[in-house]
Amino acid sequence: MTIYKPEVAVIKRVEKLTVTESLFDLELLSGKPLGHRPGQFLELSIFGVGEAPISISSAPSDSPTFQLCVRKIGNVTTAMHARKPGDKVGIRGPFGNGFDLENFKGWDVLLIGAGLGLAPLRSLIWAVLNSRQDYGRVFIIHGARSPQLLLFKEELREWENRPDVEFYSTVDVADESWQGHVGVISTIIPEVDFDPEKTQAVIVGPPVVYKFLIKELKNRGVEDDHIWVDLERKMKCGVGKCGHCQINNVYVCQDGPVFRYDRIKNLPEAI
Amino acid sequence: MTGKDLNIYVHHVTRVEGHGNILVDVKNGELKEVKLEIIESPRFFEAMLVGRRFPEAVHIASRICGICSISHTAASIKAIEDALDIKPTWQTETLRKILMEAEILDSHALHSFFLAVPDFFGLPSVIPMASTNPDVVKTAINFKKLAHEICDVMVGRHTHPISMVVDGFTNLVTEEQMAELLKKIKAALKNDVPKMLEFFSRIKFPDFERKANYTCLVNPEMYPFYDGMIKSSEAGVYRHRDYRQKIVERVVDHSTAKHAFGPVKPYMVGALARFNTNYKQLMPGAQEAAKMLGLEAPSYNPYHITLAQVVEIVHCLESMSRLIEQLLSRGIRDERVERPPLAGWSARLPPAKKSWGVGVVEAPRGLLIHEYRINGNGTIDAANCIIPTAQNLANIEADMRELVPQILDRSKEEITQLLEMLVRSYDPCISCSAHLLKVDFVE
Amino acid sequence: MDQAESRRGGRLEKYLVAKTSFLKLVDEQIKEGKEVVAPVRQENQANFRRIKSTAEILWGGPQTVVSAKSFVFPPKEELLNYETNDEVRVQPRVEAKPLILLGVHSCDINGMALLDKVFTEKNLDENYVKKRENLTVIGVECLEPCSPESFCYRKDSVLPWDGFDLFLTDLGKNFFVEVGSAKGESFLSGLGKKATQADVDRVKKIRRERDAKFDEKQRKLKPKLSDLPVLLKENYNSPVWAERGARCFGCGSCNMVCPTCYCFDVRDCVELDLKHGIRARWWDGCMLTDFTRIATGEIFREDRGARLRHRTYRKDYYLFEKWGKSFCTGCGRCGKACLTKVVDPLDIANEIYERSRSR
Amino acid sequence: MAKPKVAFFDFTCCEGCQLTVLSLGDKLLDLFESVEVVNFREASSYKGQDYDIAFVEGSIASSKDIERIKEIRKRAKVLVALGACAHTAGVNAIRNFHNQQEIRKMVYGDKAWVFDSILAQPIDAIVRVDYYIPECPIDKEEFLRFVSQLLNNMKPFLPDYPVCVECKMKGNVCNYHKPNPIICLGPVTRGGCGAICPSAGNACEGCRGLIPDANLEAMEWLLNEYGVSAEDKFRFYRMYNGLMGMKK
Ligand SMILES: Cc1cc2nc3c(=O)[nH]c(=O)nc-3n(C[C@H](O)[C@H](O)[C@H](O)COP(=O)(O)OP(=O)(O)OC[C@H]3O[C@@H](n4cnc5c(N)ncnc54)[C@H](O)[C@@H]3O)c2cc1C
Ligand code: SF4
Ligand code: SF4
Ligand code: SF4
Repeated sequence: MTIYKPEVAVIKRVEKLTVTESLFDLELLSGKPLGHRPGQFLELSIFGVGEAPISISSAPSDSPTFQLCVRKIGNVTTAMHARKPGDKVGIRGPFGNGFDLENFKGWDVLLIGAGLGLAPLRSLIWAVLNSRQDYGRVFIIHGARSPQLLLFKEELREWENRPDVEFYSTVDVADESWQGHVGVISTIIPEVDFDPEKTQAVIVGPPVVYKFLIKELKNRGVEDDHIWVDLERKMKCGVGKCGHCQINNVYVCQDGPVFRYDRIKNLPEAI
Repeated sequence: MTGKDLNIYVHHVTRVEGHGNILVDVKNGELKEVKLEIIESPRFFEAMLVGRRFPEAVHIASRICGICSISHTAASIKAIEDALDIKPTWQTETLRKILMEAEILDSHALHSFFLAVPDFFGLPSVIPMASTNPDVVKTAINFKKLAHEICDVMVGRHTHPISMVVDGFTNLVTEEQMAELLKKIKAALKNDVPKMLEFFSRIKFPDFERKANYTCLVNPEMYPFYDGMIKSSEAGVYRHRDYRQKIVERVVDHSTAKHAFGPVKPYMVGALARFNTNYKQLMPGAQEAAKMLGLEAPSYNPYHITLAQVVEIVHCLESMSRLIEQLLSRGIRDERVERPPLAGWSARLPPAKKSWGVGVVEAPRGLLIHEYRINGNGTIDAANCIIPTAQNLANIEADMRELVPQILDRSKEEITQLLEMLVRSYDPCISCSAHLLKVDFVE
Repeated sequence: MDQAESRRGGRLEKYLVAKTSFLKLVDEQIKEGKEVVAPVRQENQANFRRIKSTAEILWGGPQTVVSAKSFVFPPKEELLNYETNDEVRVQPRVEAKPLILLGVHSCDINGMALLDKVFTEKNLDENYVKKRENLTVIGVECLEPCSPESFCYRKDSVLPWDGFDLFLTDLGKNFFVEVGSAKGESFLSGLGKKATQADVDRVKKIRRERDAKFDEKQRKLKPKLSDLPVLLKENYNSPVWAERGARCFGCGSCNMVCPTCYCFDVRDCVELDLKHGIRARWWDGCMLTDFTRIATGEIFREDRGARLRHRTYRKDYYLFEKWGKSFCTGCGRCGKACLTKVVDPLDIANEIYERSRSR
Repeated sequence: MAKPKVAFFDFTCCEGCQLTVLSLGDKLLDLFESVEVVNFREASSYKGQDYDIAFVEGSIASSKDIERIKEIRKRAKVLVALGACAHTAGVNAIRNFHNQQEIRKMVYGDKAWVFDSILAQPIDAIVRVDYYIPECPIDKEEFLRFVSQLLNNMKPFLPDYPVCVECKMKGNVCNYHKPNPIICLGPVTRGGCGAICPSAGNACEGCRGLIPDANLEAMEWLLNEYGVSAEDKFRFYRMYNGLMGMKK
């Protein structure tokens, strides 16, 4: 057993979410639970094609099944989209630190997911909602480029309808079907009625959004050490050797992908 | 027989290297026109060499042809060495001889098995034979693999050799590597040659004879590919530097490749010309092979070029073994220290120099001549290259002219087939000569 | 040397062995079929190659083009092979066979000692570790600088800190042999005699002289070695990076030759049947454009200056700070390999130091 | 899954790349197993006009060529430029720097007018090219990797790093460091050949084309350091990268 040998996992179910994203339910062939934390990721192997880091999108409580939400963009992700239930793929991990729920217990939590960022955030959302009593107010803020690109539409509706969740949603560009807020995700922050003193904020999204969202949160008075970000970099090994994911002196795959903002704000390469 | 009209036009003859068309026009039983059109876009290599320093010229010259790039490299190097008055060492020349023979092996294996054989099985290509005659295909692949390995080890690669340069090699094979190659060559002689001979002795070649003028290198020491005087049935034996008086090139309208005459009549170069001329110098196994194949010297049947190639495959394997054994018995020395080969940007002209030189070798398809004029900075001022296929073109047309009336009673398909096979048997390399062939019958 | 001694919690054995008998021992091992790799001359430089006799060995300079790391972390290394018919069969590949690495200079021994740290930290890398365990490292002391580019003395790397099995010092007729491990001890198979205090003193004297010579001949490092992390940290925005970056090819030569660069790429290769294949890692380099390029096309460290800074920071700041040792052992290979003369870590440190003082 | 239909076409070139395919050895049989070769004039008389993947070798060098390549583009789902001549116009581009009338005369004398010829151009000067397999001639391993990745629905891997990377992996003494330095285009030329020329003791002549972000300013600096004349530079840049020399 080396750190580079994947375990075989079986695809149980595939659900198409949008034109480019699908949700895959998997289980390890061994039947063992994956044992992950929200916010952790896997190295997904398609043999003959390669490996790619993918966040675990489901909450640990769904074990032994776990879910990956994959956007079709390159070799591995395209090959994954060609797989059907019953097909076997390789899995290494879980890797990375993930979210430590202890940091949020007793706090109001503001969970911001931009675009595909909702995929990893979803594992945290469900972990929080599954022990809802441990937290104060729960805010979920989601943004997508257009209504067609919304992920997990049913769950979005469920969260929206839950009395114990304050839900906000926006699209960059609307169509007729869209009744809600229009504008990039950072424009929604001023409308959210949260108490900066009591809130831990989590941001997950593509590289471009962090700068703007952090600025908005700080405008509202959220302290740096109450902001959490989930960063993405190129990765080849996932285990802190290959060097690709380094941001100055931190390794995204070892020290992250989840970082408390005050700990990386001085890293010029981070945000 | 009287009154037959026939118009054949074969567009892009296949299984030859490059592009050419065959055109035959018979009116009222009378042969009006026979042409081998060469329609490859002209490449202007002679012009491309002008203004280049001599070490670069060698690498550009190699790109004239992907199948006989070692021959072009050798001819280019020899022309430069002739101009600069450089006499390479015995070791360098021996290594070059081995490389030339490896190229002959590869090229002949490609032609005889992959390009010529399918005709005798009524197949469009060798691809279906991979399942019908796997053994034969395997044998051919083995020969090609061996030839490639020899070149890879010795000069970096087979197509467009890298370390074969003026006055030596930029990278030298080791004795271990040569010994390893020797083992493999001997294994091929033992295992693959009998299979090849058995296979080819069963093939029936078309009957057709036309005595041609045969031209090739001659050398008292060995069956020559790398070095020798030129011998022509029309012009006799002469030195390489005199080729301009003996070979006349003419531009013809229907061909982007020039036609060559020696000096008046068409002539044939290549495996059969060499076989007919130098038969006695073939290695014993090769002579034996010729007997098995029923090929006697001289043979005036141009379809026998393929058989002569098979004989040369055997000869090259034997000759390479002998050359490697000689090399190993003397030991391979790294001569680069005392005698740095002339390669790369920093290569400077040696002091003694003539202004022009000629290099002649036997490429797989026959006599290959490069001639350069070099100026004081080591830059090429003028270049002339005479390619084997260009020399054969006029002779192919002469063959066709004699053949067509003999077979006019056959069906158009058969005639076309025999003409294509004739052209193919010359193994024309059209990208060399400019590029290939098409047969068109006009009825 | 003293560090290794203290790390092992005791004194290392030291012997005096006649050169001829030591070399004979190695030649016998070769005859028995053991694989021995040592620096041999290659054109006007050198390289590690498998040798057939100790006569081939090039002792001292010039430096080998590529460091000894290739034997623990090869340019291309298979990690897995697999077969995907009905069942998926995945075989991890860990190739390691005993190898004697002879004539290794301190900069490379220290390089391996540093790699030992990163490859065993947290997620132990078996592919590296198994090769490392199979290696017998016999170092040799440099008594002359091996190249004009080297600056090992400035990086406290003229002697190995750790990571060798035997270490030889040329005393003319004899080798002074320091044992670094039990494997080294058994390799010696009782050859020679224990070194006396006089021998030890003699070596000490040689080393003092050598230090003086190196101090004179090797280029100076203007800042203090231990100040490098802070110096670099304070000069993140120095114009040095952009200026040197403008002339950098981004060719990665500096990464390839370095004894402590260990980044890699992982790719799959599959047969035409699409069923059999391998996964392998190749050397990669932080100076190459693609190093941080992701599927969406974004490049996180786009300009060459920033990449050059990252490379320099890894050696003399990030990893230095983390492990307490500079990750540049001063072998000088990168400075030599860099055709446009931009990467030399000593030059960079000096330039930054000068510029920050004149500010 | 049906085997994809594959066709090979050649334009102005030495056909060394097609020959490299025919010289794949045992892998040639695997290739015939995994694809259906419908057009391969060099090796086959069968001229299929229905194909998925077209491998195109050679440069465009006559007006007839232009028509032919457009036709091929129309039929092919995937068009691959095979080798340097198709990729950068290769050595054929050398002639573009000569006076065209003069060179025709030089070769064909007063019959020069008979022949249709235009400046040598890469395939993508005329039609869209989906993928490139560079090098003169192509590398067997790279070709096989390309085909298997294409069959596997992948974007084929083409290194963006320069030749120096593989040259160093091989442990070569750099051409610039030899006692008689050899001018080498390795630092700006796309890797993937295994540094085959430097490893055989020669310069990298740039046959794989420039890397996307080649630092030509650094190249200038380097060549000036070695005292290379402008004339030598241009000649060298123009072995395979005609356009590169024209930039300056
Ligand atoms: C921690 C982390 C979590 C991620 N979670 C998800 C997720 O849940 N869903 C999802 O669809 N995508 C996710 N991504 C992005 C995803 O990894 C890339 O889109 C994917 O690697 C593309 O691989 P490919 O083989 O399809 O593309 P190619 O471009 O063919 O990839 C080549 C290689 O480059 C590397 N690479 C390329 N892009 C990226 C990237 N953006 N990030 C990291 N490595 C990259 C990979 O090692 C990959 O093997 C995540 C990335 C990271 C770092
Ligand atoms: S950074 Fe340069 S000098 Fe330092 S160890 Fe690496 S290659 Fe040697
Ligand atoms: S610093 Fe020098 S050696 Fe390193 S990538 Fe740049 S040019 Fe190449
Ligand atoms: S020889 Fe050429 S390719 Fe090799 S390292 Fe030197 S410059 Fe780069």
